[in-house]
Amino acid sequence: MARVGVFICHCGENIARTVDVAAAAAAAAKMPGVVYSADYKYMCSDPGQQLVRKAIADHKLTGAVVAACSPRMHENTFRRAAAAAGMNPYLLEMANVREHCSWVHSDRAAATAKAIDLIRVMVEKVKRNRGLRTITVPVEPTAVVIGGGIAGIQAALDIAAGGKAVVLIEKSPSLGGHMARLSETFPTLDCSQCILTPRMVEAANHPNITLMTSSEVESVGGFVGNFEVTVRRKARYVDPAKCTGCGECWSKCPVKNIPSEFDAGLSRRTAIYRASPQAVPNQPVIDARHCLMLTKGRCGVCAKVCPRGAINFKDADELVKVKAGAIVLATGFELWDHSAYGEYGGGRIADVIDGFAFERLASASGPTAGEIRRPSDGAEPKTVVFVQCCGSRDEKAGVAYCSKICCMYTAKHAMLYAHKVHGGRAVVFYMDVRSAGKGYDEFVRRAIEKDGAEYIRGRVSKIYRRADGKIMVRGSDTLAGTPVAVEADMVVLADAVTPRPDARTLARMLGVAYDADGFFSEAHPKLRPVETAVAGVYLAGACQGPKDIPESVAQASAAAAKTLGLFARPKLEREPIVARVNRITCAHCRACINACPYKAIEDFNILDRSGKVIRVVANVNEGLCQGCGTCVSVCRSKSVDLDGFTDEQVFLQIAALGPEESGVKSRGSS
Amino acid sequence: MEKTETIAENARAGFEPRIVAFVCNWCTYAGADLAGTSRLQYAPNVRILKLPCTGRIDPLLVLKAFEGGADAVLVSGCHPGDCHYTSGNYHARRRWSVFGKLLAFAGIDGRRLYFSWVSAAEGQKFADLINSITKEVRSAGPFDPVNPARRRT
Amino acid sequence: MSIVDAIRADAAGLLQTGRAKLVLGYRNRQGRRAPILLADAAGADQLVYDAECRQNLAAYLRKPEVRQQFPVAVVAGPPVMRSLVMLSAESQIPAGAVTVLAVGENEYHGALDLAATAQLLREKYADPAPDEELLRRVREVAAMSEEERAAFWTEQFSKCTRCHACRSACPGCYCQWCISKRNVPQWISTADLSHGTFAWNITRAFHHAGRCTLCGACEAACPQGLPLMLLNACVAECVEKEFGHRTGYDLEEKPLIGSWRPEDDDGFVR
Amino acid sequence: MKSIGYYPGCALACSGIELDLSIRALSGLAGVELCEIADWNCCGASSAHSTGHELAVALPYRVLALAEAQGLTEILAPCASCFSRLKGTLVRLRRNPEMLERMAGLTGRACRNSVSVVNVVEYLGRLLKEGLAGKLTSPLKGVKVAAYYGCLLSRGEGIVEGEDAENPTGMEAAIQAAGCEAVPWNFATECCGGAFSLAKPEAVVDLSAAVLGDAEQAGAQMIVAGCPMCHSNLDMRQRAMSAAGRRTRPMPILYLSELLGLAAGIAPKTIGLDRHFTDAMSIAGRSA
Repeated sequence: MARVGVFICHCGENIARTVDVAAAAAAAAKMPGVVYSADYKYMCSDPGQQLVRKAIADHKLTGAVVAACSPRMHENTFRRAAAAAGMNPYLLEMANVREHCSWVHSDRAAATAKAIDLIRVMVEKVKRNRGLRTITVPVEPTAVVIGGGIAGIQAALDIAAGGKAVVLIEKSPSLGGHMARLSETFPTLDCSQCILTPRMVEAANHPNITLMTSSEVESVGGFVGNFEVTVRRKARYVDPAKCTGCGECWSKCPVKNIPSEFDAGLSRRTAIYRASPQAVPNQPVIDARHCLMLTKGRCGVCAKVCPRGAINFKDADELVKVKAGAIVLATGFELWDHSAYGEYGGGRIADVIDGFAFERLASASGPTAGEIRRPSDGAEPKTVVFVQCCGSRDEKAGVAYCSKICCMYTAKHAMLYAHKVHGGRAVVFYMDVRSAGKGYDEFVRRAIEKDGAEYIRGRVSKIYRRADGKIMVRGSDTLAGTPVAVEADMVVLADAVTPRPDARTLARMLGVAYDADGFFSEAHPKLRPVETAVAGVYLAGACQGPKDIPESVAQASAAAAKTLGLFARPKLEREPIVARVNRITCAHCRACINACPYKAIEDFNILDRSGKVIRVVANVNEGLCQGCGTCVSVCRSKSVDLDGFTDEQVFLQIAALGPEESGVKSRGSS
Repeated sequence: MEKTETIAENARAGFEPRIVAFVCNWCTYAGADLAGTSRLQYAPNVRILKLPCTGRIDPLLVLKAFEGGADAVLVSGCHPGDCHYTSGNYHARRRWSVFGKLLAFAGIDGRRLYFSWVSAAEGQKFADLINSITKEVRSAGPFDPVNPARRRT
Repeated sequence: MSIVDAIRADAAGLLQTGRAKLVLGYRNRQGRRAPILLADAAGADQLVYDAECRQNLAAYLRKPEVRQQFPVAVVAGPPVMRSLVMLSAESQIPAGAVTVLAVGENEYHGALDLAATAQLLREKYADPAPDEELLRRVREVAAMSEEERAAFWTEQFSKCTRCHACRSACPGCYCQWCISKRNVPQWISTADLSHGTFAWNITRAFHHAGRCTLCGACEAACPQGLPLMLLNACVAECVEKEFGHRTGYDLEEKPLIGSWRPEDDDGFVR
Repeated sequence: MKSIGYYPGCALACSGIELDLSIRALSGLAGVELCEIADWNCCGASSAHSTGHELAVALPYRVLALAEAQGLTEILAPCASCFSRLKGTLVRLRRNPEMLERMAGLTGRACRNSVSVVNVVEYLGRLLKEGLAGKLTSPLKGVKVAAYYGCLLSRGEGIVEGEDAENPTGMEAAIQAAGCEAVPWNFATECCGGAFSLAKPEAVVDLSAAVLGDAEQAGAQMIVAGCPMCHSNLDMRQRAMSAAGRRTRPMPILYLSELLGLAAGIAPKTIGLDRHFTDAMSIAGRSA
């Protein structure tokens, strides 16, 4: 005979405000099989869990239903409490009366009736729950880190320092990401490359790190502890084993007019090139779209001049399979394309540039060797206007969120400009200055007070180029309450930080959720900011949301810690939700074998005593089964069932919602 | 004219449809969670039954739900390509495609059975979906699975 | 030699040589066609074949008394041949267990193994002529208003006594533990006949999605005259239109329900 | 297009008569009949919506209801202000069926809101596409033209359709069809001063002079406009601009329909080119 306990949580006021918890507890007490029911203000708190543990022991419960928040939030908490009280954790279920009820309804009577229904459904289910034993699987102690920017580098180094193997995958030919393109960093103004390049080299040389540049993830299979990542290593046309990085090839390449991605189009590169002089690995690749040999079949100058014979025009993409126990996503960000703003010139004015272009102008290794020169004519701009929130906080044409880093880097830009162009005028248009962070507000004050940046609070309404070459910036000064117009020589737009467009494809491969803007979703916004909802997949850096360097590094180290924590155990416990075949009734039609996404079902021979096969049936390999239940639905004779979600349980749940049971008031049906 | 009258009748009789929603754990259940955390209000007529994957949602469960007194059934899971189990939703989609047409041919009103993709990020879609389904089922009136031709009175 | 004479000769030959221990065929019984399980070559002249032979003899292959006599031979027109190929694809026929006495349209193709049968079907019977009368009836029902259609089927299903003759007549219904027999939990209600009859008839039709050869044996077997072929044809049309699937032509055929393509119909999903 | 409903509004009978003349001439050439709505009333323009919301909807509503009752399905409102009021009302009623009922009670006229409204740029674009382009002889080949939209032909969500509010291009296409060169410039959607023409003429002189100045800097030999208000501000205020020291050289201001009329070889006086405050006939002289 079932002895079920029902525990109803008020969640402070979150549930109790809309659901009459006392009435629900009273109704639950009357449900068949329920021997104990109680409500409590915070069931997840220590005294709340105590209450659950005590009731399990005192009332010799054979099952428990906690009516509270979503099981995603606290199922583990309560199952652990049940286990502590000596009950098999899989005999505890949660009724989601917060996310699915009290938070989405306002009519108290209807919400209470629905909550009682949801509880009844789970009481019926729990009565047929079996005490399941967790399944253990071995963990492959190798991490795949996707993205070779500062977040990916940091995560890889930390995991490697923990003694575990890392495969670091970078899409472009060089490590370093956006940080390698920055001039100096706020709030200390230390040189970005000076602090980053040693890390890049360390990552490339670390014995525990396998570096795969020019590589992209093609597909991901498996699950926590046992992922299989297929990586496409793109053709580089240069043999890394032979190339010494001497530079003969790129100095002789006849195609010299390709806008440099690294320099935001402010300089030109050749078809065989390295991203920058500090590139790691410091070996060139051939850009197949521009190479004359690869597009037209004639040229081959680089091959002729290479003293090591490293050029290989027949190089092809290669698929590499990597087995990994954990994956760290560090795919970073890119800047919003301001050509969507027609009023700012629609991207057609050469001297209206984005933040990265300014970084390259200000960088000692940049196209102007650190002198601020405007792109159109190379003249030194005497007046520069910086426009914050370009695309950010604009639901209509841009993105709704604040990009977080622009206030700081704009202050830095204004400061660098003041340092480099004496007597120059820096004007900053802003909506608010958001400079929370250690030393951050002081930094902005310094830009204003010491370096004389003119801060104007207001939006820019129009930017256009006058016939005399001046860039006119019109906007409003909302503190003075007047329209303003500035005659500028150059304009720097602080474009919004956006996720990479192909991040969604990667998220889909992994089953990782992403928000409406395309940033990867963390498992819990407060308590699990580094994990995703997919076990064994962690987040680092701006792929999860706009972040500056110290935040990216901190999250990367956290992701590394999570990975090392996972690898600390040789075996992993897994939910025992697996399918089972009834060998007596199985007709061996093989529908389940065909349908299983994991190839976890195979033929099984039933032998007689002499060893002769008398029947063949289907059989589930529980190590491979992931518990989706697809086999259950294709089985016509209902000979497969899924632990934890058996047909019988679902039937009882459905019946618990029947007319005589259901709380939906229906005079029409009475 | 006839349809308007039915709606009016149902409204007079205070008919509140019972909608059973079979949803997958990874997308639509999480989408409904998101509707909750976003405090999006929707009709209280739906009861969610969670299964691991749409692949587990046997079309015959729909018959069972009708038999159990549901006025409508919603089956919902991850968008194509997003399945946590890689292909459970593709299997499900093919079954529903056939099963939906069979049920319609056998005289089950189209307003009784709904299929949808609701991702973990689509709280708003979930709330809107429940509201529109509730409205449609209200117009269809109570359902008698024993005798689909007659509305239950 | 007439078709019937050829069948008789082959049947006798197979039994005599022991290449078949049983021949499943048709005979005349009081002016109607009835199945016969022939073990003795001497009885071969009882065998007949004409358009009246509606019963799908492939259905006998699930019976233990037949399975014990493997190898057997089956007299089969194109729909029955397709059933045999389907059963083989679903691993219900052991290799070499069945020889097909393949009767085509006005033609006898001889005694074939299943691979040759599948090839014959692909080459000569890939596009069976549609049953115009059946399609007309389907369209008639489809054209009804929702209310009319519901009323029509309510009336039809109310005749069902759940004798399961349809199941017995169908070769695809080989599950020893049919869903209708399962009682823990109970899929098809027996408590309330109306619930159960609806569930049974829909379930039966759905379980044959992508597997039914439209042989007509189920409807012919129904003592209450339920128009089961309407449901079968509705499913078959959907399966062919949406997924380009026709069963029974390929021994390696993958089940329709249990496989998928990314470009499958998505229009009905909200 | 065989025929289209026609709503001239007040401007086309007086200050903007060149727009009326040129549209009628082009429509005649293209074989499109303009069916003037019988008993049309004021659209409300800028004064009604500063007086009351209901009034601002009721006036255009009556016009839409009349057009519908007269069997028209589509009406051309050449004046940008009339277009904005009529189309704006139509869009608003579409989003708010309740208001449709209220308006029916208020005006005593039922309306299903079935009529659509097109502006002068859309209309001329369609004429060109449906064969007018073939009748243009491009006597103005190579003349540099700045296309001036102002506010009402570029903005209004759901009102001006198929144009980027910040970078509209419909007029440029027509200018090119006339064989002229559309110059890129900065002030295509700037404000001309609008209805301040009467209340604060000095503001209009200031704003309109800036528009002319930018066009000139961009190398334009004339400006083409679509809106009678813009046209009168840019055309009529040029003397005041000179007096204020803002301008020295005159700049001809043509309606888009006038430009196309000239390109089609219609006599300048037929399309009212002699009625401008700032000489435009010299442009015609170039073409002669």
